[in-house]
Amino acid sequence: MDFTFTDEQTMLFDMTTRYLGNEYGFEKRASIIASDAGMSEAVWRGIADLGLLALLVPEENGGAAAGPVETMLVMSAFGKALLVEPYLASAVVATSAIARLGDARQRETWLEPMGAGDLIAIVAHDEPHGGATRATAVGGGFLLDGRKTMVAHAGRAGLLLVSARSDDGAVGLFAVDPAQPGVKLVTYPTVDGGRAADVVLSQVHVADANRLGAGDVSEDLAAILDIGLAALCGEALGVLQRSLDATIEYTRTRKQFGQPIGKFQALRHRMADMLIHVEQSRSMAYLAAVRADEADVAVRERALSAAKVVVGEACRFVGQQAVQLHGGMGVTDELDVSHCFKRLFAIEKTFGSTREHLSRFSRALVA
Amino acid sequence: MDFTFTDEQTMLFDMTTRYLGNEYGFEKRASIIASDAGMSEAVWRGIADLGLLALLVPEENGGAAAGPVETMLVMSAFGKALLVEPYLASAVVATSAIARLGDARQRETWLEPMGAGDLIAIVAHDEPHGGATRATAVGGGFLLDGRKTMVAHAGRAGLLLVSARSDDGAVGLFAVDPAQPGVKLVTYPTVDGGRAADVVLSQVHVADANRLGAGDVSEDLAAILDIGLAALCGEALGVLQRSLDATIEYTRTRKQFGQPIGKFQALRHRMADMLIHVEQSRSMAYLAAVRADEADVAVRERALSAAKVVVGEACRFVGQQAVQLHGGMGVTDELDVSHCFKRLFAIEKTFGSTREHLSRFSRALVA
Amino acid sequence: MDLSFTAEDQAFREEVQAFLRDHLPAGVRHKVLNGMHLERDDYLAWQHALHARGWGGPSWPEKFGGTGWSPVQQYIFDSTCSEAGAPRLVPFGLKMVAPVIMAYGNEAQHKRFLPPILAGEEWWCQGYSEPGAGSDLASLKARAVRDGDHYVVNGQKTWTTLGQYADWIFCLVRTDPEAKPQRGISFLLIDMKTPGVTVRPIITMDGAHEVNEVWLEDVRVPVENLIGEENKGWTYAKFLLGHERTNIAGIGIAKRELARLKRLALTEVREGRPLLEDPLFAVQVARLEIELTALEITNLRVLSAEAENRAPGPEASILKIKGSEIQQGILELMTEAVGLQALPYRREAMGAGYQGDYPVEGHALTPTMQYLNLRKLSIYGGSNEIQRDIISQMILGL
Amino acid sequence: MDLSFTAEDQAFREEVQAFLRDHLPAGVRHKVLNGMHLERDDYLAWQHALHARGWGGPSWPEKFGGTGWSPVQQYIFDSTCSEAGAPRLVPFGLKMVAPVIMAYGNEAQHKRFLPPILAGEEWWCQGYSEPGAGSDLASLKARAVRDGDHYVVNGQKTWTTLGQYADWIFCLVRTDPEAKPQRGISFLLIDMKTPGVTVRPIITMDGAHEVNEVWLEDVRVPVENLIGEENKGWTYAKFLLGHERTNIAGIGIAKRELARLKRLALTEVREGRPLLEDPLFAVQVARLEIELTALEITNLRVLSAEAENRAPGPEASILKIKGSEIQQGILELMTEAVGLQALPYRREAMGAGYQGDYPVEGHALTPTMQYLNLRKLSIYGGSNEIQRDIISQMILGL
Repeated sequence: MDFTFTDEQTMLFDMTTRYLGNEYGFEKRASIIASDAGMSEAVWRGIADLGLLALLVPEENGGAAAGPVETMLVMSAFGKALLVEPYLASAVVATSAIARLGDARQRETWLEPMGAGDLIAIVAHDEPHGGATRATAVGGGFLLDGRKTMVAHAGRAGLLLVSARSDDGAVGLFAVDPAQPGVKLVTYPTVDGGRAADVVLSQVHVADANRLGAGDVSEDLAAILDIGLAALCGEALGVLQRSLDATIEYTRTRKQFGQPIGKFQALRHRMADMLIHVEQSRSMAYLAAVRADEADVAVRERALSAAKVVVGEACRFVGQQAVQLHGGMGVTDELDVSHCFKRLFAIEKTFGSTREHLSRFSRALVA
Repeated sequence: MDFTFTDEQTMLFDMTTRYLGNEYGFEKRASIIASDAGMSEAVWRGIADLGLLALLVPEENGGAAAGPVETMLVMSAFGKALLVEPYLASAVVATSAIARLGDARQRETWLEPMGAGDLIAIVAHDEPHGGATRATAVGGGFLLDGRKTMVAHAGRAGLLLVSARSDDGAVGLFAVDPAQPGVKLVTYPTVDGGRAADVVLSQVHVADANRLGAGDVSEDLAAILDIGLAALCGEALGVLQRSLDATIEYTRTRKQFGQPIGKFQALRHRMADMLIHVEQSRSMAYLAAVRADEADVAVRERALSAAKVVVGEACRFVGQQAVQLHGGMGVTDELDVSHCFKRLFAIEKTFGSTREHLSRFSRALVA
Repeated sequence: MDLSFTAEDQAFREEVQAFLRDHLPAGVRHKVLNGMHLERDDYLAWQHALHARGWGGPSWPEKFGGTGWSPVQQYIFDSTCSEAGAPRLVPFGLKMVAPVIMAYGNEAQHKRFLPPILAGEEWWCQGYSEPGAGSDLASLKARAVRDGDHYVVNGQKTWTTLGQYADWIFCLVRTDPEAKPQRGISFLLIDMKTPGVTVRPIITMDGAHEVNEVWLEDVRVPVENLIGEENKGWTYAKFLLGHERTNIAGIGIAKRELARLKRLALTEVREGRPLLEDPLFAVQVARLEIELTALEITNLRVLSAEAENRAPGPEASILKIKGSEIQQGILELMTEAVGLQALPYRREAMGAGYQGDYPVEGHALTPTMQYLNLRKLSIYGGSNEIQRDIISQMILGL
Repeated sequence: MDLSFTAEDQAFREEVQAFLRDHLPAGVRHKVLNGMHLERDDYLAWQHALHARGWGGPSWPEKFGGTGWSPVQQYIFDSTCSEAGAPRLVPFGLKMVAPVIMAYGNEAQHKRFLPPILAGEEWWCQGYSEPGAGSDLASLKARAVRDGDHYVVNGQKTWTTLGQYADWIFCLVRTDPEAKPQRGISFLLIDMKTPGVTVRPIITMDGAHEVNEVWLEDVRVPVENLIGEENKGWTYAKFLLGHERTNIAGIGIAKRELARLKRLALTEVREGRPLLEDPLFAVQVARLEIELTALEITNLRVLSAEAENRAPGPEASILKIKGSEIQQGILELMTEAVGLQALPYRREAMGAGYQGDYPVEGHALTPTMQYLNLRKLSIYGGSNEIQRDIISQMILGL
């Protein structure tokens, strides 16, 4: 049992934090999210130069072959900075997908430029309720039809990895160039300052060589998404901590009735409860990182659902109370607390909501 | 819309409260619950003399033919005094059962002595999980077999009204003399200072004349138990108010760190939340009383389930917080707060728990 | 005791419903029922319709052109309108400054100011809060110095709701800086067109422009626009805050939004079943509906006490706390009902005539923005923490 | 980072499990696993078994006959024992007064007092709280006046857990009434057989006799029973309170009770299905299990910090708050699982050999009494309100 981080891990975290401290202040971020692109190419290049985009890339493809613990640390730093660039989507989820399912040629073709910052790849998996993306086998490949939703920064991606179900019921993962015929993107900002799109696919042709893996890859996809979920818990930690820090700072300085409002016992106890949520979330983010690549699926799913429930409840409580204790200032766009609130709101709904994971965990009690 | 009580109703409440103030102090109650009988014959006679036992008895049987609102008022006074005598079981539930299902002879035979305080009758309905009481038709009557549980003060009852299912699936209600052959009582105290028994029935013969109603009386029984539930909500109100009053009084006088603990903001806010629970419960006790004899079953059940949920949550929150704010003294047998806590605990579980009513209400959302 | 409305009240309710059917503009109703953004003209259209019917002042006495309705009738009117999808009545003129003008203004002020409020011809806003004076209002700093027939006002007001539409602002200003905090405050009516008045938007986290800062720089206000006596403004301010509390529970709004939540949860499908059949989701809806049922009765109890001239008192704090929690809870659950569709941010979908290429129906796009917007409910009008202080001090005597 | 135990720790855990299989008395184990009442001899039997194995002082350094285990080993030992159904180690001697005697007592005191604690030969109880001094301990009033070679003690202590079994009591007494509240307090060891010591039961709401009042009337205590220096007792008291916090989260106990809850919810049937399949019940069990998982890791993090000699500090308050809430929640849910059978009150079913005519198995009768008893968890050892004060002041710096 060991809760310490290696020197390399600590350096990684410090380096990331230092970079963001210099390059990702509140004003800078505000200008990024207000821009047309909704992300900064300079920042993307900057984190590529730090080696962060290649963190999960295998060594033979020029990467660091690091794991979920390193990812958690980096993500917590990104969370604290409220980074909107698609690190989670490209450098964690898509990178893991290609590393796990891609053949040698696919890995070489995509992972090297991804790690270098020259290619952004995004897994397009979620569908609007009732939507179902189909893959129909044709000579030498497949035709994809359907609709995907909330595909992060799809408008900037050079590669989409689209999940689709074949006639035989097997789920496959298909590499699609967003510029190819039959692909239409409906782009939009997201509530937390990000960008995403619905991806509409009409008779989109994918050659056999651009299919990742063989047969049904549902279980692989679930494992890949769980790596994303563990990373998301790490990010949540950073946002939660920033929300609490901002609230403590605000209530220390804001005065009402002749004293700082942080002196009022009811507010102090509320902040104590916020801290408890943050610390319990920290414990579960650690657990999620350690179990993210666990081979026993039932053990992995149990741990990750439990983590998402604790983190999700914290997102809700800490987010709402941070705004509440900031009073009127809390609901404005001007302070970072409302931006934290919106990111926590989105995290709670991503990779399955608290209710959905609680339900999965509950059902497993009698399994 | 009118939330005022008639002069008669107000007098009824004041009279009951005054009587209990004189006759049912904390010490007196302590000696009653410590006695073998677990109830006071003098008090039973006293509330009979006030006319309270005949409140729900029809006029032709010498009663006041009053309704759920009067019952709620009297029960709230009993709740405030933590009365342990079987008023709810005999004067509300059994009286309503006989008045609704009994024929003229049965009503005359039983209701008059019940109203006068000379007969205690108790409905024996609940069964241990998995238990099922059966009624087998024999010449001129029925044979009952089975087991009933938590039958209040069965050891003192002169008449048991036992629900049982016939071979044809119909539920009947049968009058049984506890002293008759085949009836065995396993008596015990209850956690809230009351007395109850399991009633074990082996080939207990009931003549046709002692069956109440004809055919299946399930719906009547449900209606009768709902009258009991509405009365229980009234009782809860009294116990809740006493718990809050005791807590305010205690925190006003108990000093720590040089000031009354009631001055601490976190405790003040807790008591504000207790008050909100009490007031929301009061509203729902009113609703329960008004809907207790509603003809539309769906409307009645919705309202009563909603009332039990609000009251049940209040029982839990107010009970637990009252003890908590009393500190160490709260967990002793010495102050009334722990006795309130135990009665609130029992109320939460009686006539269906919060979870059960919440579940019924939830399912009806899509019905 | 009787929880049902009298036959008269019931007839009144039906009269209101009939009026709503005929006179609530369909476009406005559509916006309200779908959680969309209301413009100035939406509010005014409704006020004009009410005024034409003689219902412009539902809470006003007849002598000022109001309806003279009892508290119960006002409640029926408010909740029936809200349930049917009418916009709220903009309170700053009708429910805030008007009662102060009626109670403490002179006859000239009655004549000048009340009729345009009733007719929806002049829009008012509130100048109470300042950056350093929120819950602790008595610490306000805006100064008014007498100069002949005028006061010269300097200061900054904030959280001025819909101030961008306003013709007039009522302000608390300090006229005697030497006096104790609660003395030395006066109540002034200021024309927003006066030179030196500047309105600057505050953008809230839902991206809306609903509140403002109002800067007052050497603003000259005629002394006839002083309400009552100089330095007695605190009395009028407290009177106003008492009036602000009517309909504070928002029962009608909550019923409307709860019905919308249920519609949503019946159309949203998860694993082949309506979401409302998911026991964990249904129980959350049930809890809110049950709490709302209880609060409605609590609200009627308070009204009933008011009708008998027993003061409603700090019970209003209960209505504020539970009412805001229930409304916030309903919107939060709506965002949960729509799942990932809660995350796209399409502010344009909040307006009329949205025909975007994003095919999800309007219903999935508005709950998140409303949820964000409604965080204010537990903060403004006396935060829920302040309300708990009031309860513990006034009711419990602690 | 690695959340699994090392191979060494794992081997140690298995060693403890093997010992438990062989040496935990079956009758004691049965009582613990079914929530029944433990007698003096039950506790002592277990302490004697541990002592015979050399494990009498799991938290003691080797030089005093303890095991010298690391915090992690102590945690493994405690939680493994609790999960297997061992009784808790009575803390008043082993974990409370012993560390104080070790740290501040003289050699004679070491020799006199420590060995009988280890061997389970002398039972200690605590004389801290007084009727007027609970959370605010420094306001205690018991007086000790020097009279030759003795102190003469007068006063009243309360909440003395299991004092009816005790041979000795350690007391905080005021030796300088003129000094400021926290000065002028001394730490005395008092033989319960001394004339003038009277123990009176306090019956708690579950009907149990677990706590007591201890009256001290002209009790003569030899000066050699003073720990450390006169008037420095507050220092020792605070040291003790720091030690009391070890294993404060009760993870092992909570795991044992959670397993019992799940067994219960699988055997209890509602509408033909195990209660654990009822989604609304299952979700409550799931929440507790998830919270417990998180708390276990938080506890291990605190231990890990301790192992590196980083002070555990006020994080212990988090363990206290969540640990007590989880344990209370589990018992509350057990009472819900048994339905109406939670209401019969059969105290005799808490003891060994209950063969009553009430046919419901023991499991249905004990949860209610435990639930009532455990209300104390959020009150004693520094109430959860005090813990939140500590967190906000010490960690958050508010």
